[in-house]
Amino acid sequence: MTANRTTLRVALLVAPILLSLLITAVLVLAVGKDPIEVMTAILEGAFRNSNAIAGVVNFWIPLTFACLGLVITFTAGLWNIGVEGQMMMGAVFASWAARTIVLPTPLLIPIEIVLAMAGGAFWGVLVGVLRVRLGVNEIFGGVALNALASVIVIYLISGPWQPPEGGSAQSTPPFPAESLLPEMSPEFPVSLLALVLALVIILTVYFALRGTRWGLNLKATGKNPRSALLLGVPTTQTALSAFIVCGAIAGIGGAYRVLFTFDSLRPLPSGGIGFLGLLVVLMVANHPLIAPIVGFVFATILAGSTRLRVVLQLDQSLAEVLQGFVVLLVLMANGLRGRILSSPRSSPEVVQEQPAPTTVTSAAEAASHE
Amino acid sequence: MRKLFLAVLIVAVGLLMALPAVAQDDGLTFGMILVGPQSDRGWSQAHYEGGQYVEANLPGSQMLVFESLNSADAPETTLLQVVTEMVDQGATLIITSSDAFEEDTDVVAEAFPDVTFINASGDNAFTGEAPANVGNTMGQVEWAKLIAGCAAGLTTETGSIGYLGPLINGETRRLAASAYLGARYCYENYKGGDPAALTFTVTWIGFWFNIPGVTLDPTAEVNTFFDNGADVVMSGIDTPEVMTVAGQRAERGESVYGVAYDYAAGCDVAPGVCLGVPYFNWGPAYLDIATRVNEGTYTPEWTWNGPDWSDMNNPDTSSVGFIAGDGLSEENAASLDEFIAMLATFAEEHPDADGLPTAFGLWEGPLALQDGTVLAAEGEFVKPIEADNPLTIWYLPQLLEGMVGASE
Amino acid sequence: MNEELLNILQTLVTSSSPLVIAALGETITERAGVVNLSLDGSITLAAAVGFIAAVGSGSTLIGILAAMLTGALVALIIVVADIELKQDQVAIGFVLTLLAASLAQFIGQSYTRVRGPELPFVSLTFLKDIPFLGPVFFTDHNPLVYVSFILVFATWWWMFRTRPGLALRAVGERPESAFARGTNVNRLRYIYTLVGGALVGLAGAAYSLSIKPGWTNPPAMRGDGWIALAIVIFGGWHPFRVVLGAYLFAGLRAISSAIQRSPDVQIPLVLINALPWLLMIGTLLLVSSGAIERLLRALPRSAQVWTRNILRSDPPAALGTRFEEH
Amino acid sequence: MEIELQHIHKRFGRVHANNDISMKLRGGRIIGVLGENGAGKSTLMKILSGYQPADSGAILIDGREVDYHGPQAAIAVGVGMLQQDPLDVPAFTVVENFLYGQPPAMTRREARAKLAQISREFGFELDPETPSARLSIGQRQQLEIVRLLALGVRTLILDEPTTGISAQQKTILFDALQALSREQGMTVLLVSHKLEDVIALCDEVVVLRAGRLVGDKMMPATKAELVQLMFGQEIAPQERSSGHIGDAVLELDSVTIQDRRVRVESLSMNVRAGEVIGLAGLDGSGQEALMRACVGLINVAGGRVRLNGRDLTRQSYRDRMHAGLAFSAAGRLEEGLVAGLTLTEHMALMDNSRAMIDWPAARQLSGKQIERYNVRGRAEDRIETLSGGNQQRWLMALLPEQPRVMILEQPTRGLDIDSARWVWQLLLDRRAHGTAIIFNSPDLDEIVTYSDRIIVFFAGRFHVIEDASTATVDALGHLIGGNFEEAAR
Repeated sequence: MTANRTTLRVALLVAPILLSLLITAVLVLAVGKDPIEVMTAILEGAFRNSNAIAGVVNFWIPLTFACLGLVITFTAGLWNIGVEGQMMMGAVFASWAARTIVLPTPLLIPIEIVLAMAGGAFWGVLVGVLRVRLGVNEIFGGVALNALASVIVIYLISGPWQPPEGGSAQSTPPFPAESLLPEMSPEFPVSLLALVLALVIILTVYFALRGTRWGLNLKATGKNPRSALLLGVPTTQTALSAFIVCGAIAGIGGAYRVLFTFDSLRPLPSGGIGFLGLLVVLMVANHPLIAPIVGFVFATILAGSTRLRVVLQLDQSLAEVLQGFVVLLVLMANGLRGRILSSPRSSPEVVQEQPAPTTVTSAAEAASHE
Repeated sequence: MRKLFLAVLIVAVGLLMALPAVAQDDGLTFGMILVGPQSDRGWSQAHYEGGQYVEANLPGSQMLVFESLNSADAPETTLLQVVTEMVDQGATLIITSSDAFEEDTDVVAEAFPDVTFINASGDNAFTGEAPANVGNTMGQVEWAKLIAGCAAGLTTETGSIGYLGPLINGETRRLAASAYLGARYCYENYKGGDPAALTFTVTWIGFWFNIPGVTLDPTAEVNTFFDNGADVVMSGIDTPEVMTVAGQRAERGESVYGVAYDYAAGCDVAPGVCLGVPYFNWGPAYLDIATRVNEGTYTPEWTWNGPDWSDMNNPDTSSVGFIAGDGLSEENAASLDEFIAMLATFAEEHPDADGLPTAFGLWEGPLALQDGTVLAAEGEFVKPIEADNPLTIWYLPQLLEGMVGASE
Repeated sequence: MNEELLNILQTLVTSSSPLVIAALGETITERAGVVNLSLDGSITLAAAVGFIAAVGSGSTLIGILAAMLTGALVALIIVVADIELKQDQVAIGFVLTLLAASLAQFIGQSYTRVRGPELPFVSLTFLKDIPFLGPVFFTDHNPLVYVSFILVFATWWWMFRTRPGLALRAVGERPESAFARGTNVNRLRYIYTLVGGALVGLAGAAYSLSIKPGWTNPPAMRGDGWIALAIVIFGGWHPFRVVLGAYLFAGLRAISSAIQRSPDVQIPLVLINALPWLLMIGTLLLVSSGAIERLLRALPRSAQVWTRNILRSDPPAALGTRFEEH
Repeated sequence: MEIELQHIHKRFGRVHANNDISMKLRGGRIIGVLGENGAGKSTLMKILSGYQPADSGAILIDGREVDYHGPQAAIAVGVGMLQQDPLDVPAFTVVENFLYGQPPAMTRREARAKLAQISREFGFELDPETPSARLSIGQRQQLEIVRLLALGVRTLILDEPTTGISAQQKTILFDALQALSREQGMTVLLVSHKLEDVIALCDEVVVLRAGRLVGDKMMPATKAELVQLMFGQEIAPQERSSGHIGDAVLELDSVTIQDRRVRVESLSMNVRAGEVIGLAGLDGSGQEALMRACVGLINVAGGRVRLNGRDLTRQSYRDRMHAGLAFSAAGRLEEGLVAGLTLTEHMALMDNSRAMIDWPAARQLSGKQIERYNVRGRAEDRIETLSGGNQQRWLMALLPEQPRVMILEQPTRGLDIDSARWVWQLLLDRRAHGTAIIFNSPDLDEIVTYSDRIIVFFAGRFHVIEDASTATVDALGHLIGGNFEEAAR
């Protein structure tokens, strides 16, 4: 009985991954390529030398910031699709500091990071105010604010911050060297500071959710804002604070993109990493420690897929298709497991731990009274 | 439980890493980095086919392609990552085929001093901003734009021409201005119209091609041109929306025309309403560079290559060309041929000096910028390019007086 | 009547037809209590599949059918995940938004800028001669535009004038009551989610076979799915208001692009792109309960009632909830 | 029509809700189904009317075994049920609600005619174009009855139909039921725990206790006999309580409340320490709005709210809690407890003195409260796994020990008699220490039993009964129907 159940669980864990690999393989075969070569290209692209591994880590760092921020908003029951925009505004604020402030590196970088957090938090609080004060669902608010952030970035690049020789809407001039995050070594170009910061944030979020009053407030607000309010939780502030903290953390991710990856501000500096973070967090049911681990796998696929295009002429979208199928099938397998295990004959012991997201139209519900 | 999932993945990773890497060929391997899709029927495809021309004519050469490197299609990918992959695959020449890559090319090139970089359409090798291993190349498509403008000026009945521009910079301004000069000349001299009554409107979408949410929607903009009374719309962007919409309109019985851009087969989208296409032919320039890189004789330089006036559409000799479309009436085609002959004569009278053009046809005074700044006085020619002189064709700071549309 | 204005309005009717069709599809789905959040992805995927099928077969009809099937298939995943696997509709819908868009990009790769069949333009005899309405609504549109007109009335009639329409609305409003009257709640949710999904697919076909013909990367209709979703809310889940919302939105978009053309207005070009999104937030603000109530309080009491009735936008009460019989 | 149930069993998890129930019900009668909350009577009726399948057992109608799935199938054989919360669609108009579920051939016009005809027959007043969201519970019941009758139902089951309706509506309802059984020979099953109703109406009663059928009896019977059957023992009637009433703590000074459904105009009242104020009224008549306005969940449109002389009018809910108010809402798991959190987490949530949570302390405190409030559950259990009564106890355990004023929406909703009495015991204890209590209840008995003062609401108007000991259930029933003038006489 128990052995069977364990087998079932393992099967339902492995099956969606194998199935998504299979679907991807079929797609690859359909366009006349060899799936094994595809896998090889991705893995070589990601791990062939320390430089390539650094490439993976350089995706993992901003992805981790996005994920940890999202863990907070999901805990509060909020669908923060706006995380992309929050990363972008983090990047914008950090870029402003990098362009404007002249200070030695050790002084400038903390300022840049604090400003990036402020930028992300600012964009987060906009989504939050729209949601909790004005009744605009955070999914739509987020989508719109993502687009607005993107427009602002492009405006800056092609307008006030364009290179002296004229804009091509592609990039600001490179930032001064003092404003950039230093790399560990040429063989392993990763920012140690950001890596440490990412680890610190992981632990901080984990303990904040477990051990603080604020974490419990988030959890209660996420599960039932009406009850939480009546139990004395300041749900409006809690929801807003979730957006602010998520935005601030995601903002660091945005800063990393411009202060390390690009050395300048680019269109869409978040690079879709926020959306990828949403997928990761959905897949790991909102767990702050597992999210970075799964995030590493996703970063690997992302980093490896550049090679896919150069070597095999396969569109990068293939990697996204693979990631999408993994998440979709994992979620569906979770459901299947729930269905099988909670069938009348088994004890009602499995309760799915889902990131209790609210549905699209429960808009003004959370904390609308206070 | 999740640990198990991770273990499975790690094992899979390990297994696959053990597989052998791909073997290398001899001969020149070069990378071609495109801003749009290689089959965009526009700018990127022209470069891609230029690369294929090199592959066909330089024995042993092999092209590595990375298409659609832009913030919409691959926002997470940087030029550095792509170049690194290409160099790992043995590339010794990298062509970055858009001005969008100009800055990055310089930065990346410093990291790979042994690799030659060519940034098409850029000018950093001319200004001296580029590292020693970066060269530039561009075609003198201004000539072809003059011809295209002429075709539009000959054809318009409403006296209203639309020009769909990409983003605003020196290059796009000078091309729009060239088209305007051609249109104005032919409208006045062949058609007998009043040049002051000719409306030439430029709308910029914001990038080289449509990126929803970032640029204006070119389809909608072309429709707006036609709805507001234009009967000819010229494309200045990398993709063929102008021709698509003109074709649809014509099918509905409207007498409207389009002028394509960038790519020799640009008219194919809607041949019946196409007045012609000014295009680039990158093959000869790329073959020249690739051959010299392969022999080790290439020194990075800035080139601005003109048409072969004896046969503008010769694929082996002409860097830019113009192919007239089926939409052009016989009478207008004859006038256009006359106009082209006139330009050819002009070009012969003003030969290139030190590899630089000395004058372009119709870029002759009196000409003023939109704000009234005199660009050339009566009888003067506007200089094609001079270092530190913004009042040249290459750096054209504004649209010309008489054109409608934003300059910045 | 000014001919240029008629031209502009005619173009507007054409170009907003996919929004109308997609928003009606989503309205039907949400009326049955299911949220199909995947619109932005599924329209794109349907456009790609529809175009590829049309190119392959040479028939736009087959393209349309393939696109509708694609939309229905994506919707099927959502409804299966919801009803059978008890997964959150929003989560699955969001994952599908991204997945479908990526999938479209992948399969569309070798069809980029390929020329394919396009829908013909048709004028309706008699109707096209009506002053004003004729040139705007009944002249030189592709057939799907006329389909969108029919759909608006058909959807309204089905929802509010037929017996099955009662069941449809009841399933989204109070499934327990529907069950008590012998309605198979989950079966109806399957049906209407699939129907709505098929219409979303049809909207994709309208793009790739006529409005923005062919396939490009990035897809030309990206973002419109989100707008369609917002229009459903703005439209208060009522077909007439939904179509009004779609036209209003397209109209404001056209105005914003006209602003750029005006020589007197000095707005940086890129900022114009912000307008659709500001518009989206604005419209949602307008119908969100809190804002309405605040607005209404400024009005005289007599005006409050009917203004509230016009602007009120209550979602189907059981939207996004799961129904189990026992 | 004769109905026979044979050996019906139904389990929910560990609860045996119906345990081997067999009975025969003859036609043309009104039969009371008695039992306290949780006795299994609702479950049994749902099985009979097709809302739930039985685990085992058989239903015979006129001697023929039926096996139906779903309420529609039950209606087809003539059994229809009126749920406690009538199963209409609030967004539909009356005629749409009526039409939906009728045979497909019926047109809107026919529906309208039939609706009018049946309504007239029983003196129901139903405007066909009114959305049912705007009807009172009584009217919605009438609509459901009309609908079921039009479907040809021969056996009508009503689940607690007299809760939350006025005396007038009750009279109309009872007249209709009597007409149905006496004149049309229909079987009426009346599920109730209100003995007065059963005595007034029924020809016969069956009694359930803890899932079993424990007796049946032909009427008439006395209340005491029925109580004996229901509880297996005599239950002493609850004593009217009275305590020491002190000075005013909560002052309402011409408070005006505007909420979506109702407007209450300038209500002034002083709530004194140790006083119990019961609020009576049909759903949405203003009593809920008043309570929520007191705690700041609804903004008042005019007037002042003061606690111990301190103006709270502009204070938030949380500030008012700190000032000494305590509130609990009617829907425990919707507004009050957080499904998904454990008992300990709820306890930790109440302590907002520190940023870090002292989990061991919270666990210890939870353990103490579990014992003290006699909760059947463990500190690490999630709240939704507890029974309703235990959830209510935990809610009580979370409330502050000695607030100035407790404001309680339906404090005994869904509780069995034992639990309800226990809850009141706790409340009265606190009251004895000076806490004032404001509560509402659809159960007029409860209001009469526990209140010192009663305020009756009807459509936003209110009537104060200064001395609750003069009030009777019957008089209140008329008042909640709006007969204030009559009462004043």
